[in-house]
Amino acid sequence: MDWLLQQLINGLALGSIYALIALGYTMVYGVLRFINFAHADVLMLGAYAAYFLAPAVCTVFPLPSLTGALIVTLLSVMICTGIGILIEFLAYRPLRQRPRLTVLITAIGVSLFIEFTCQHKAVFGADTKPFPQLLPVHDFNLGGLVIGSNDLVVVVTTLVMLAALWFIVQRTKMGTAMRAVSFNQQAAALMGININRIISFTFGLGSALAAIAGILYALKAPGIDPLMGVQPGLRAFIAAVLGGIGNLPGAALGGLLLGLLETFAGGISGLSNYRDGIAFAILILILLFKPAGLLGKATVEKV
Amino acid sequence: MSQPLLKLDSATIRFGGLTAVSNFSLEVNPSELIGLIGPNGAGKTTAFNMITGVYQPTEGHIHLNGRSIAGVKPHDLTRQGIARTFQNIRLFGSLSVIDNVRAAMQLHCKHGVRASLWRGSRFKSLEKEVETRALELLDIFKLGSLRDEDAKSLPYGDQRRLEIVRALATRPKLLLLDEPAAGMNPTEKEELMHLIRFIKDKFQIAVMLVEHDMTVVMGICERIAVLEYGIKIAEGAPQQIQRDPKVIAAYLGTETDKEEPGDA
Amino acid sequence: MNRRLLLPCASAFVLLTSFTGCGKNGDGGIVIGEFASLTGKEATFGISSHEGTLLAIETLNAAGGVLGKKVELLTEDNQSKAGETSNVVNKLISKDGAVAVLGEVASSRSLEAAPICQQNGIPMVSPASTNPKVTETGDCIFRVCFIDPFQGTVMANFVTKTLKATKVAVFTDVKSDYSKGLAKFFKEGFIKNGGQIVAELDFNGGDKDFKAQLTAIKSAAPEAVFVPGYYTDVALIAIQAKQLGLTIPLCGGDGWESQTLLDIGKDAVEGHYFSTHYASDAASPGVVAFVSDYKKRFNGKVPDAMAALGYDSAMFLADAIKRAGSTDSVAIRDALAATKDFEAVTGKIAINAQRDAVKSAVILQVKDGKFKYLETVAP
Amino acid sequence: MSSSLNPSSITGAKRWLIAGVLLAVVVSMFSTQFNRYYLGILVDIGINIILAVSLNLINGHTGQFSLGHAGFMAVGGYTAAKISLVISPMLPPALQPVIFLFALVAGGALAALAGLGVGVPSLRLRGDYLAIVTLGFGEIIRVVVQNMESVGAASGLKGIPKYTTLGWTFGLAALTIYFVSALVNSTYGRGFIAVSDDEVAASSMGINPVRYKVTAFVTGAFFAGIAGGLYAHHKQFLSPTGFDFLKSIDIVVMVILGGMGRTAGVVVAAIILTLLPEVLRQFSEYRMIIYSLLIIVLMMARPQGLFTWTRKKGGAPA
Repeated sequence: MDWLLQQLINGLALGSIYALIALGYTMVYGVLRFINFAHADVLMLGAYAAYFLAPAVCTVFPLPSLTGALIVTLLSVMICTGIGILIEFLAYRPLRQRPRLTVLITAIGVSLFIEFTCQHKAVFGADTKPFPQLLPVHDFNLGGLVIGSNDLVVVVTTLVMLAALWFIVQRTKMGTAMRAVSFNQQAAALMGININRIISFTFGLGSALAAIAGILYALKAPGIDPLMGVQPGLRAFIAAVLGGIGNLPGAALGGLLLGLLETFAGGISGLSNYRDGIAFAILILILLFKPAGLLGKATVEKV
Repeated sequence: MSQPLLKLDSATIRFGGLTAVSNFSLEVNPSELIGLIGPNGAGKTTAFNMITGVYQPTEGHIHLNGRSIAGVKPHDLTRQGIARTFQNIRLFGSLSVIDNVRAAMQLHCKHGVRASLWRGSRFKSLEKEVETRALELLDIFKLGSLRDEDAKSLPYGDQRRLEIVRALATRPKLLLLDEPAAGMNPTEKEELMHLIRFIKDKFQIAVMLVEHDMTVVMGICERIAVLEYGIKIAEGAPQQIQRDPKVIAAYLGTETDKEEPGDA
Repeated sequence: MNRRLLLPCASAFVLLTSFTGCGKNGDGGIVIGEFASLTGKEATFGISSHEGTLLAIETLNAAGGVLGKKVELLTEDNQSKAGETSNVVNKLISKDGAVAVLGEVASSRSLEAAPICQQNGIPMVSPASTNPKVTETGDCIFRVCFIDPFQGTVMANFVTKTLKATKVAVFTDVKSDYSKGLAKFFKEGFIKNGGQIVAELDFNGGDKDFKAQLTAIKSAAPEAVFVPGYYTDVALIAIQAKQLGLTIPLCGGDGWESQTLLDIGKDAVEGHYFSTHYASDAASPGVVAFVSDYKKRFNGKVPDAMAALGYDSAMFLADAIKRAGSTDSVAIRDALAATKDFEAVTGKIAINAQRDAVKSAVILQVKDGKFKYLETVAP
Repeated sequence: MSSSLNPSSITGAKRWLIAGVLLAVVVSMFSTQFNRYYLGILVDIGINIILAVSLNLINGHTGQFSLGHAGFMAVGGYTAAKISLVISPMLPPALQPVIFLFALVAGGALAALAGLGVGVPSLRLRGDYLAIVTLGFGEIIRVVVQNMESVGAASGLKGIPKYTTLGWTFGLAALTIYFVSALVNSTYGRGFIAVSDDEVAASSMGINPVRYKVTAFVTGAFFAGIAGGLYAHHKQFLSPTGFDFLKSIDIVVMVILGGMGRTAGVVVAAIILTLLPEVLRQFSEYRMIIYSLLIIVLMMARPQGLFTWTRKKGGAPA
């Protein structure tokens, strides 16, 4: 029984990370209808930004501490927001009117470019770097069950981010504009909405989410390398599709579901070696029955 | 009386809570020219989509030649003799004019994968035959000289006609035309009316037509059905329809000459 | 110009320019080829071993070269990608005229190179591929490291005798042939010693979350866990094991050895054990000289096992060339096969009939943030 | 090559096929004279041509989006390798070509079966969803292979006999090009392009999109399987990591660079993209950076592909 509960905790912690990353994927998709493959790499850049900032911040606010961690995170978020806006401006904006496939391939190209550039020894190098401890850790021991403080931070952050995003999208003027752009770009432009500004904002927001996810991910597994984003990125992407891409609660649901399933599969001897394939198998199964994902709306093509 | 070619029996379709077409009954006889009219959003195109198998009716039945078409896929219905054009032209953009027609002719091709790969003399003669027939059709519609143009580069009126040629290439018994006169000027409309009558006589097929332009509908249709909010409110000869108070109230009286693009 | 013509012309030009490059064989040096994963997923290992090799070649040339000639090292990167190695090795042999080939750490890529070297009759020395299959390809393939059956048995004996454990869990990286091989031989040895494997779980190299498997391992209540993985994964495994309250010793193989294990794992890796090729804190003069030279050459970096093996592979090859007295491939091959008591940084090497190095292993423990030498196990 | 869509190219297509096969046979007779490095690259080119042309049928002509071509290649490669590893010791060496042919075809057949498995979900999905599902299939295949001890699992399958020659490779490449262009350049085959242009319109014209899509996936997978078999008997060693997502991307880039649906362009792209890494070898640390930049720049400057020209107008009726 303990075993099962512990796995439940592990799964929720892992799933929350996936959910957090999936939120970024799904939001950009919701507005722009394309998969931003580079999201996973912005996540990596977020972690590296924190890695390089931490020693500097440490001189003023000793780490690990909550204030220090918040400042490091804030700075990384700012850097990544800039990077995200820059990526959109340089790589995606010129392709705004092109077929989605072109943009998808470009996104893959951007992702590979960031990965290989960062692996170059003049940039970060391919080796794994130890990620500094930003937050004080404490493991809560509840009669055989262990809950790490990092995991709690992840779960809480994901919930807060989900709520904040939902608020931005549904309750603010910016969010209304985002939804308008998502619905029909041309019509939105005719209504006086500055499309470029909205899209830049969306990318900035998505990249900010990626930076936060990157730092949390690095806290959970404190060894960072230029390819660290690939695997969680792919999983989070699956989670986003699973939940119905473009749908915020769907991304969170998909992430949690995937985290739980992977954890339970991973804990079973003989099944743990198929862990990489399980996520995809589930995705394919679900898409066969619900082609628009769990919470996605099926669209009927107009004839 | 002979069996009707197409028979709709209380066909109903709902999307979520919205009933797009309700209890629609209609018979189309072979070699008949029938019009389907109604205000915007009345469910005309939806009715077309039910007849061509794109949508499945939620209730009711549709019979083609006395056989139910429930669950039959669009491409199989084409095989059974229904062909159509689209309100928003849907040509094969990356194919040339003649290839658009040839693509539609593959339905009745006697040579398939194996012949295509072997490319023997039989394949060549059959390909030749397909090409000749496609050209014949194109020539009827004065498109023969444009055979190698990209379909998407044609002027609007030519694209509409090419869509009709493509539909005819499937050798239909019933041809559904979705707003063929949309965007045409009066001269072109006049030509179109001749053309539709000519098609009906030459190919001996039934034509069903959704159209907003009353001149066209009243001018060529032998019988007209009127839909409003998905319900058939009248059916009869053009003169009858013009006099029908319900139709006048719903449609003719107020909107006779208005162009209405973007009907769904 | 006609666009249809432009194309074939352009491609023909590309073909020509790329195919007419000639071999760099002219200046009379001894050409030794090296293939390594300098970029890509396993670049860390490849770079270490490459730096060791580079140091060896520079040392040799500073001392006047081999047989009075300079040694020219041609290094090609295979990007840690399957399918790339064969092109690279073909190039080194056929285009550049290498008399022998050095490489590489990962067994799967050494296995890809081996048939090519064998067919060309060019001797190949792998620095650190421990999978037994590598040298089975043919009589031209050698290695300077011990093989997994030996290392697995060494750890099995250590766990049984020194740790006095009877119930052990095994946690394998299924993505890595190295890890799977080592796990297999450890299990065989441990069961032969009368031990019991209470749990067998797998991870994929590069995973960041191991809690699912570690929770399962914890519930099986073993006395030690054998984790034959690479240091990046092992450090995270140790951290998460500690979080879950799994306080038993973790044991592993040579893939653990890197400063990064200590940097990432910090106090979580304290007290764990692993077997490896050499101890950088050993007092033997060869090791001391190597460590200080390496530090001098590479900005104070402490050489890990891969660097030491990379160094050894080049020195071992140079020794054979000297003994052969010529750069003829057959002569070099025969000299390599006849190697006995070669004093390498990683210990005394003798080549056996399978062309594997027979040498001792050392067991290290992480203590006070350092690798501490524990014992040497002779073959 | 026969990418122009008029029947007069039919005889041309066959001539190309015969010329290709003959050239391959002749060249292969002299292949021992060649430098092995160049020989190896030539074989790589041939294999990549097969992969790109077969993917072009799925992604280009039929307008699907598959990111799992490496998976089909893996199925074919492993099957063929296992067959020749098991059978070749039992039969005299004279039968080697027969064994090889059988192994290749069997590999292709099994890959085609996998293609059927991917083709079926493709009926309900499109665009990004289809891309991610095919990517998933590729990954699942890789994970399954990685856990199959009978094919060497993670440590790879070694000792595969070296059967692949220039003759085999280019003979089969010529056959693939012929097969795909002959299939598409016919009244039957225009259905592929029709489905790609407008599925709804195609089905209203009596073209069964399901059948065309599945045919494209099965055929494409079959040839990818053949390419996998050639690859296995060329490299003589297979490991699951060689068939990952990046390999699929490589093939997709060839198709896009060449121009979706343009066989000749895709062939040229396959040649250039195989040579490019070799040319850039001395800049190996910048190679992948250049490669990824190339993708981005290409998509901005020429998304229709580098090697596309407008279709010949007014082609002579046969």
